[in-house]
Amino acid sequence: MTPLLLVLLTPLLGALALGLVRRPVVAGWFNLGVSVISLGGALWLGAAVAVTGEVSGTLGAQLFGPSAGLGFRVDAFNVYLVVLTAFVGVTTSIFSRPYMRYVLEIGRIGPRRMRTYHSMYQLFMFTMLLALTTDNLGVMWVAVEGATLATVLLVSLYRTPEAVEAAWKYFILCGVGIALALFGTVLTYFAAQQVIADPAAGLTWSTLYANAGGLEPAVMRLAFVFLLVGYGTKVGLVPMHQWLPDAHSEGPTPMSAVLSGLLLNVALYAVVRLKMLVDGSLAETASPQLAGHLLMGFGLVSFLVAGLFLHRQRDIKRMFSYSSIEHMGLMTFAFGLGGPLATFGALLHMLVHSLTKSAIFITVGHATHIAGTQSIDQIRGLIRTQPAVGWSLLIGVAAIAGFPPFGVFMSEFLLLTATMKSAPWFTLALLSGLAVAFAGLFRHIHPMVYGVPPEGQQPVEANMIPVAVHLSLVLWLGLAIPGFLAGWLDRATLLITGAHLL
Amino acid sequence: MGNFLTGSGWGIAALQSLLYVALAPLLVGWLRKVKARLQNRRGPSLLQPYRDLYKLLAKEARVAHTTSPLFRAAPYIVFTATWMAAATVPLLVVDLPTAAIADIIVLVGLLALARVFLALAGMDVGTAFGGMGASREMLIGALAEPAMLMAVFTLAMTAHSTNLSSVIDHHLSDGFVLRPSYLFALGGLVLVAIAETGRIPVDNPTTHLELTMVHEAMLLEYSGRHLALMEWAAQLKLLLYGTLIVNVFFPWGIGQGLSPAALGLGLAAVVGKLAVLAAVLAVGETVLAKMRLFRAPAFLNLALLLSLLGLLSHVILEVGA
Amino acid sequence: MSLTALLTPALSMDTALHLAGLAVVLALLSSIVSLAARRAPWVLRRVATPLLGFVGLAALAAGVMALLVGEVVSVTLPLGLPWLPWHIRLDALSGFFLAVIGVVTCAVGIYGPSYVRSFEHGKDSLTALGGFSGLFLTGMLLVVLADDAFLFMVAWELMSLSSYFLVAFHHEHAENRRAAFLYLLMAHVGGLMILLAYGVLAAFGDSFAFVDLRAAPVPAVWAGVAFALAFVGFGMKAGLVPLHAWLPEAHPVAPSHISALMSGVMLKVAVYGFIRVCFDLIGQIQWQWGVVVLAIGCLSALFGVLSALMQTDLKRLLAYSSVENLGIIFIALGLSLVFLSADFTELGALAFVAALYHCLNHALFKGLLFLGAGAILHGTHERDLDQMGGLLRRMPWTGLFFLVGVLSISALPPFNGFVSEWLTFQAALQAWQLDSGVLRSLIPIASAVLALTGALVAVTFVKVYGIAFLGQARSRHVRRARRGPWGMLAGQGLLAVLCLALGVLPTWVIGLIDAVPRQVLGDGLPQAGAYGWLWLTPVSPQTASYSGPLVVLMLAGIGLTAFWGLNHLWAKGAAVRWVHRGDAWDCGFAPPSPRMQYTATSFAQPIRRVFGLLFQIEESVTIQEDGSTRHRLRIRDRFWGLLYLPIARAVESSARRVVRLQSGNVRVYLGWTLATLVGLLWIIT
Amino acid sequence: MNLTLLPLLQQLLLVLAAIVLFLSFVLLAQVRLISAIHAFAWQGALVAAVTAVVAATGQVHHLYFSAALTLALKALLIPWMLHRLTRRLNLERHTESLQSPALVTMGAVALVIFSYWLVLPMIHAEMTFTRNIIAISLSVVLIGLLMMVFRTQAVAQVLGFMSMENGLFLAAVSATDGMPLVVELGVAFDVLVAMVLFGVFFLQLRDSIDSLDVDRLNRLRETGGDSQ
Repeated sequence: MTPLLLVLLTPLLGALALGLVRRPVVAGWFNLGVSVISLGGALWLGAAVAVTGEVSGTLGAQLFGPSAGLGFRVDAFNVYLVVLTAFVGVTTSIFSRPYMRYVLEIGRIGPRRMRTYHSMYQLFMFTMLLALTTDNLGVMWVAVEGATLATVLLVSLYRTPEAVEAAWKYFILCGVGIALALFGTVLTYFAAQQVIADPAAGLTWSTLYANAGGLEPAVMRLAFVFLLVGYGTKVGLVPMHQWLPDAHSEGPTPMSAVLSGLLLNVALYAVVRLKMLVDGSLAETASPQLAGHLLMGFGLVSFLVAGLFLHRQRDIKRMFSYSSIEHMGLMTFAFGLGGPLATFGALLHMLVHSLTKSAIFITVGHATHIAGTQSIDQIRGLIRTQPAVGWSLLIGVAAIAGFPPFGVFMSEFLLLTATMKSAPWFTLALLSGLAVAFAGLFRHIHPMVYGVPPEGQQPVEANMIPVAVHLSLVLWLGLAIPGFLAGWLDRATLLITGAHLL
Repeated sequence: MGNFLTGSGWGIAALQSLLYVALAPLLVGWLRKVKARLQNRRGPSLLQPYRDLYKLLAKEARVAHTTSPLFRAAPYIVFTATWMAAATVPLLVVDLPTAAIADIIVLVGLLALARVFLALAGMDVGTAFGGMGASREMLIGALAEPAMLMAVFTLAMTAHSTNLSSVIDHHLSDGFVLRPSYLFALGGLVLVAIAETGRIPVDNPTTHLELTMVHEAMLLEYSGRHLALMEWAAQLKLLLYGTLIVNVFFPWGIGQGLSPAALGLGLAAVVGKLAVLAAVLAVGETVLAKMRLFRAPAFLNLALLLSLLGLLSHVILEVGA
Repeated sequence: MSLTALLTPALSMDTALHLAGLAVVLALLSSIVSLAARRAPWVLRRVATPLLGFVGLAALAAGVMALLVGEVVSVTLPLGLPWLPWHIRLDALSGFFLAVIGVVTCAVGIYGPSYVRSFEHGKDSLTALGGFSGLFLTGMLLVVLADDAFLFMVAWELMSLSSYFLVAFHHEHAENRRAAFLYLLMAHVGGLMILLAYGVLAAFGDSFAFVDLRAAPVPAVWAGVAFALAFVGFGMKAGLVPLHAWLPEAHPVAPSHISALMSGVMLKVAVYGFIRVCFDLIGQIQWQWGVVVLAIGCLSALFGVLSALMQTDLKRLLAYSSVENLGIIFIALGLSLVFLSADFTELGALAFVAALYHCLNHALFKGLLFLGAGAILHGTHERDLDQMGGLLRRMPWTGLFFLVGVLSISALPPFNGFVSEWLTFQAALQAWQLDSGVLRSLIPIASAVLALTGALVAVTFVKVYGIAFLGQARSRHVRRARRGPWGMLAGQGLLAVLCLALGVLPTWVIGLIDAVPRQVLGDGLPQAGAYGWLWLTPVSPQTASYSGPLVVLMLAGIGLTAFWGLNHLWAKGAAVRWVHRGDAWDCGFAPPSPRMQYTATSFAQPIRRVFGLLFQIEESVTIQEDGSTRHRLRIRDRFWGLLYLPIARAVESSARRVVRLQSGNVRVYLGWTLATLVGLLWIIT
Repeated sequence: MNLTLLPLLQQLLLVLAAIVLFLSFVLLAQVRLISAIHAFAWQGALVAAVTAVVAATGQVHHLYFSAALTLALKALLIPWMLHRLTRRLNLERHTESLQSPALVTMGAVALVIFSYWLVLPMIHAEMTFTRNIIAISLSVVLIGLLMMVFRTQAVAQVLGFMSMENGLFLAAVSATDGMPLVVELGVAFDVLVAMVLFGVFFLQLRDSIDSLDVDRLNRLRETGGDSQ
């Protein structure tokens, strides 16, 4: 339990403390320190899970009684996301320190809002980690809603009309989505009450999963639709995705990195956990694959539509947020497809996408800093002005577009293979989608990184270490998946699909 | 092939090659003579081409300032390549080693080599006419070469060999067979020969109007022995095509052994056949007028079509199944 | 890899594999060393680029050794997916292509150092040039060595990606960026197709290892699907029409020694992939495939050469000519497929060897020509033929080597291009053995196209050589062209000598290549050297024979005799001055000036009129106010309008439609949520 | 389901649920903002009453606590906050008319029928009571969403959102006897924070676009103007 407490309490306490730290410079370092400690906790937790296979327990059992406390369950599936979240949290806070200082210097925000920023940063980390580790569907809902609340102020941090608008849309759409998810949760609870004696355990995922076969299929079906639309909004599935590009493009760039890299993962994680329940419940009915099919449909539509969106972008951050939608669509599709291969691929894709996308957003932060604008038309000649930024952006985009030897290729290879085995005709759609998205990305990237920079464009002070670390990791994952990670993902695959891949 | 490679075979081959060089001007002389007669002129002597060559060889060669060494090397290459090509066509007897060195495809290749150098030499001077001649020559060559290959492929497929000796052997052993494919191939080959040797109606070897010239335009800057070699090569080419046509399509009379009698008969036969062919050509040239340049592609397309029809009628009508 | 194993002179597959490994390591090393070029620009010239030469040498040695030994060796590396480690395998086929890669790389390694020197003062990143060159080679070597689909794809895309960066090297020009974009896009799509082809095979096999793919019991229909996908994928990389659009854009804009590698070698890697997948992995060949390959090959050959003829940009012309040559290679491969499907293994092997031979030849002469173009670019900063002229006198050695390249590519005896074309014709002429009448009549048409192509190539390259090297300079900077450094000349010279050697000694080369069809098809060309090394008799001595050495001997003998006889013997007899320099004849008008010469455009005019239908030609003549006339000519690829633009427009218009989803009104967004919810609820009940 | 067979408390429950649904319609159609807030407050109070009744029928003690919580939050605190905000934003007299109220109301009716149709196959016959309550709460949720779609006023949208929450709460309480306490506390806390944030945003919105008309939030969009 100690590592778990470390993972959860560090950001929570950090958030409270950061709310009090007045000096922005100190706050930046403090933020980094907090993130590092949570990463330490996450690694510890990971090690513990690697040894025992699963860590579960109840927090606050003394307070509310054994069944009413906050149940936790950390297994192979979520622990790697916990580590990933904590890791990206650290690298992003490395980037965020100088970047936010620059934002402060140019006067876009004042010291007070800086405090909000740091505090909310850690609060956001806390909610995500909570959503990942909790075993209680209700708490998970609370945490995801909490993540929305924590970030909504960050989106409007700059207080420009666009930022406020984006935040409002984000708030309303995700609020509605999350409300629908709550309805789904209620329905699940309702179904659980028919089979589970202890009412307090009715939202405990482990218990539900153990009794999934007994859950009323009609209720679960209904519940899943609500949960899918609800959490799907948060994942950014088309046509509920509209908040996503707005929120990503108007918030501070470190926020975009964690939103794209982490929050979407968490929402997808929730969807997959719930799908596992629904699959158990529907196994005996006429349409056992219903949840999978819905996911496939949403995934494919998101994937294709987002790819087309890429072609008509004017704002660099919006563009990459569409790319996130595209990749979330791909993962959703893969989880929907089911089967060990697709699931393994999707899990891997979650990992590499997070790493790559947050690296890209960090680079984009520097790029917009150099050009002084987010407008694609005005970002030019990055390679000439600052080769490190230009090349990072180019290589990052090549990686996210699925070029080997980067890890995204590895996971896309697995996904395509799995698709070809179980649903060959979808491969065509996937392929054309990949090509369209690829063209969409590169047609914009090209003029930005190449060519002659405009007069007077100067290099900026940039810390490329996070980017380099992320991209090297992605490269490593593309060349070889280390044994422990493969074993880990395989155990997660076993959890989700009931079958080993290796 | 093994039976080709004998010592006497090499000797006869050398002799035959020399005979080509020796006879080439004569064929042109004969052609001019017949043509003159048809035009009610007496015409120059049969030996006039020899005299022309001698005169050119004895004159000094003038070379433009603007040329590169390639200009001076080209006549030798063109002459050699053409001669080499000619040497592979059986003139008197079959089964000579030269035929084994190079088959019909190589023959076409060698002629192409000569053409390329001719065109390059034309462009080397840097005048408008050289380039014009080269451009036109290459156009004609580009269209004639496939037609020629198709025509000889018809023969090669019938004989199951691209070796000219084997082809002729095959015909002789089959006796007289009326093949539709040969009719087309012969037509195609004749058209190609006319185009390639620069005869009317594609080109006019005696023209002196620069704008209508093809072959002559490339030679404008040549003089002395260089010009002699170029002219000689052109005459060789005419003889080559003539021999190819008469000996492949009408092989009768050609020697099949290396005995003096066979050689003599072969010589007599080929001279006779060539004389007739040249007479026919002269008649043709007398009644036809030179075409515009852009009619030439149509002419050559006809040749290609004929050759292709020959090949197709071979695989469809003659192989069976 | 132990050093002792390297030093052991014994010819063995293990040594070959070690050499190949050494080549890969050296290529990576060259890439890594280039990182230092940012601080010390000389690293690229003194270390990284010469290292490429050693990469080439190692690859060449490995390849030749593999061909000589003719066995198979494989290892597994602890990289890649947990259940699919990287499989490496060296057999005759990989060996052959290793040798192809090696020989051109070797020349590039010699040529490159002097060439990259000119970039040292430019703005473009030398690190990128050196680093990606090394990676590019690594990718190509690994593609050839890969023995599982995953490593193959990784290496393949590494090759594409790094060459893309090289294409984008001079990125300040918008058209270069566009070329790079188009290249990368098409490479990506092609890569996905290939991946799919492997996927289809793997669906019936146990894993993605080639061993399992080979053993997979694929039903005929799916084999056909896999073939089609592989053909499209590899054809895209090989630049087959109509998937060629990227090639003439991308190849010319890379630095010339890279263009040589891209055109000379990378396209061959695509051929390798096609052979590996279709001949080796799928295995059960159907005659329809042969016909398709033949048809596409013909189309590419003809269209490629005609497009090349229309160009005035030298490197672009060479790139189009690569399309044509790949067409010829695929014609031969198509023939091979047809024969194999009818169980004429020996004839299949003949056509196969012709294809391989042409691969090697094309690598040599296209490499040579691109290096020559690079030398011209280096000496004159000019790529436009219409500005050139008279370079033979300014750059005699480059001119000589280029001439060898021109003669080789035009398939003229006794150079190497002729041999492979001759072999292809020989294979085509065996069509009479086939049972199917349709095939019997199709193959002659293919050979007619091949013949026409060959003749048009000659036209094209007469144009190139005549315009660039002969005549008089058409611009001032060309008049002042500089002779290239020795390193550059040596690189070209090596390839030129090889072009001649491969034309003269085909028997030896075929003896080496023979191991490939024996391994892949199970039958070789036992007859090819039956009469000793002098005589090449691919089918049987009665059918056809060619003796390169004797042709050369006789050509040289007669030519030299004539020259010596006329210039010395004859000259002594007649007392005249034998060569007199003078002005060219001016026809009695103004003296000839360089502007009166035929240009590249005017040279091609007759052919343009004959084959005009294949192109979109816009030609106009306007009379200016001062009375002078201005001629405008624009030739465009018809396939742009037929294939590429419609796709681009479709994507654009659907994108325009799709963005309406993002209308900006939050109520509409909520409406979408509501509609989705209601719709889904409706669906599930 | 025979109404007469049900215990009195359950009959009461049905009546209360019906009024909650009615109030949703009122919210949907109400043109005056202040009145809408009042209607919302009443709805919250009714949900609290439902909770209390359920607690009484089922002897579920922690539900009394949630009833109190709901009453405090939904019926008092949030309406009060909204009230204060409207006054601060000078919106007391604000009225807003739907574009075609009849159509929207018909749509809401359709949603009610749809909800009922949806839950029909759901449950074994003996639980029809619960099923029907779920249908009602589902309708309240959907009508809340519908309201958000058709109201252009930010405050009205928030009302719609909160009314959705009411529907959720109704479902949670009546169908399942309430959620575990931790969850309920968490949900309540989230709703409260959301309301505070909404308040913040009203002010920010007014500062940035001088109005609370959400239709004027249309700077961020992809359409209009070519990207290239």
